[in-house]
Amino acid sequence: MANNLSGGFKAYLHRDLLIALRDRGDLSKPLMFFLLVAVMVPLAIAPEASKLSAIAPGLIWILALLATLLSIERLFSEDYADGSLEQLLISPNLLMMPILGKITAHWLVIGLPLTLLSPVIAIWFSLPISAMVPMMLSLALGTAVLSLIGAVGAALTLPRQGGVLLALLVMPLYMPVLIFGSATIQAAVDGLNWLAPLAMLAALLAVAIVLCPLAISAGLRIAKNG
Amino acid sequence: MNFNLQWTWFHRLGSPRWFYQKTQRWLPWLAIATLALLVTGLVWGLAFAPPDAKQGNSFRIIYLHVPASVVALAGYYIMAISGAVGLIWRIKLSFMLMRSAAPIGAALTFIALVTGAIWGKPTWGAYWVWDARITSMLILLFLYFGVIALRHTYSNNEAADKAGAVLSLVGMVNVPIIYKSVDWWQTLHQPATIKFTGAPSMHPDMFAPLVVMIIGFYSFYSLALILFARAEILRREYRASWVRQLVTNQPAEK
Amino acid sequence: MYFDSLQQLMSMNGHGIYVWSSFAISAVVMIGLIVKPLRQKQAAMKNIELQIKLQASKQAAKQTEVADAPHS
Amino acid sequence: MPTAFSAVFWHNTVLIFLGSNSPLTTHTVLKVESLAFERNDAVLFQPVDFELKAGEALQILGVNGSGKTTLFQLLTAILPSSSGQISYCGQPLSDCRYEYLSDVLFIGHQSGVKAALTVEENLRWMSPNNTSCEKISAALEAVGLSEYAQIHCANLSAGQKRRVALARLMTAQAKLWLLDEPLTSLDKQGVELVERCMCQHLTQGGAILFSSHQDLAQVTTRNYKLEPVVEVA
Repeated sequence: MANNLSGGFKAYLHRDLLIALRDRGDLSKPLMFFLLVAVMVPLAIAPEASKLSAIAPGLIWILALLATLLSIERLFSEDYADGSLEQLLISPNLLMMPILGKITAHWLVIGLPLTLLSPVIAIWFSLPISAMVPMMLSLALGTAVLSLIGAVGAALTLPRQGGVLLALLVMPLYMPVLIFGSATIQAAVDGLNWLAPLAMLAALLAVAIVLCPLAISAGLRIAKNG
Repeated sequence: MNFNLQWTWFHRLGSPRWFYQKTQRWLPWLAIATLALLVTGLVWGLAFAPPDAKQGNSFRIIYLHVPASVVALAGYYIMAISGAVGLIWRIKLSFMLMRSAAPIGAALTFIALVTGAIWGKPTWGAYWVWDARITSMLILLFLYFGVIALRHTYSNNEAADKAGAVLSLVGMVNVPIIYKSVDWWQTLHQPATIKFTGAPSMHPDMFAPLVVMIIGFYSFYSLALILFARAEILRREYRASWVRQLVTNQPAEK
Repeated sequence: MYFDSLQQLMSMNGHGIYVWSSFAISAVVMIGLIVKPLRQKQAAMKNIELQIKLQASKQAAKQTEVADAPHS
Repeated sequence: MPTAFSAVFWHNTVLIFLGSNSPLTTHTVLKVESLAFERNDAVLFQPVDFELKAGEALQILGVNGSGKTTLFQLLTAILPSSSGQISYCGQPLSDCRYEYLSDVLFIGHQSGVKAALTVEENLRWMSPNNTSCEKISAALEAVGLSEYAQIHCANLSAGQKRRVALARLMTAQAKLWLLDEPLTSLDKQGVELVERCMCQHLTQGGAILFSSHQDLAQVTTRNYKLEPVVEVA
């Protein structure tokens, strides 16, 4: 008699997507942030195409990282506040599937739109067209890893909502993703073989999918009695 | 998962009282050993070892930089493992050891970073060089700050300990990934820089003081860890009768 | 000894400033790592003494209450 | 395996023969032995011991802050207990965690209602998968929220959100109910409704463990006083 709460992956994916699509405002903030900061770069640094395309790979990735970080905090905080996290913890099944469901919903709502929006910024930074596909591939894989690792930080800092602490916890863990992500775009821009860093990103994603839910379920149980 | 082991020695090991009394006797010897090791290592390294052919005398900073970074990295693993032991067997003492290991590790990482930066000036002409070793050390410092800062999210000690243990375990998994990816990143951008820790290829009597210094730093780490842990035990076990009795009949004790 | 005079040891032909400054900073941090826990232990001891006195005075107050309660 | 069965059978017949008062039919649903919990290195309440049989309702009494909510979190296996043992139908919790949690309905202080979902979606989410639509609408009817079915819970009052949570009592199929102060912020009519559900659940052989400051005469079989450890410091 496993009730709906332990329905697992599909149930939580469906529910979180429904909730995210219901309040559209919440959805667009990280995307607006992504575009807005991209506009600031040429104003702050230099409009010349040569200068911009030199820093474009790293910059696109830093913007994607910050946009994900901005939105990851609300992954568990609403459930923690209204008590549905308590009901989730009581469900007999392992926490892994519901957690993966919620993170996939978060990725579909934040990560995927970022990836689809990134060509706009690539054009703003006069990135060569050949680098467009590798950039979107690296962002698609990378934002998933960012959501997974960010969810670990969100679960551990649940009792006290402070953006800075979450960033401090999660930033060091984001470094490898940032390195391989921007290296993929840089390799594509230089015409080198960009599959190698992309493969590393996929490996990081595989490791994150397996290990992060363990840390997150432990973090959620700890937060409940924090 | 209250997976409680009946191995008596294992549980006796876990009782804060046994730890407090045992370390009471070890402390003086450990302090003397640490002092002796550090003094001999430093005097030997700074005064007697020959200077490096290329770098001249500024290479002597290696006797502080390398031991600090080695012990700082090992300290992170010690912290994560004692956190894991606390999580699995729910031994409060190992949580206390984890909590004490964090500030010591952060301080040693800070020493490694400062000495590395100062060393960079004479050799490369700039205080900060994005060398792979130094960059990874900087990320390790932020990992330490994360574990220390996490304490304040939780009101009760048990939850704070468990959260710290989970975070340091996540960090432990990530430390090798970070070090390897920073190395890979380094080959991408600056292939031809000298490697900092070219220890084995050094001249024997340059290398000998380094070994003495590394052992000295390890014993310093254990000395500081025991001191921090004892303070932590008194702070958290103040209700226990043995603590009250300890305080009443030796108020004058240092 | 590699250096033949104390003055040379100090200057280490130009690199002395770097070596000795990093030595000084490390020494300060390491001494801090020893002094801080000792001071924390002191504070914990004082705190416990305070509590013991507090408890003793509370018990004493309770005894006096119990003692004169039956008379009134 | 057969020998063990006959031993149990033989044991019961001896019991009946000796006329022991534990009726053969009801078995202990929940048994708690010297349960203790430490928070901030201090023991929260005196070791807890009680037994809950099928068809019984046990009320937990205790002043505010005596650890009632913590006790419920221990019983729902959210918190690991520092010492003591909880067993469900004779088996320790660590062995039968799946069966135990499938059979438990817990309603705490928080209603667990998602603001962005409608009342009906929330109730469907919190009820077992195979609950029919009629049962959902009947439950909403009983708590007086049937005309709010399609309204988002964001614009509902706290009392109404509480009723959505309590509507779960009618759709639940769990045997063991753990209710942490179900009657708070409920009007008279709401209290009667909860009492009716609890009585009906008891007659169907379910067990209830609840904490409340009001005493529900016709429901409670026994109550258990939770003594907090008085902290002198």
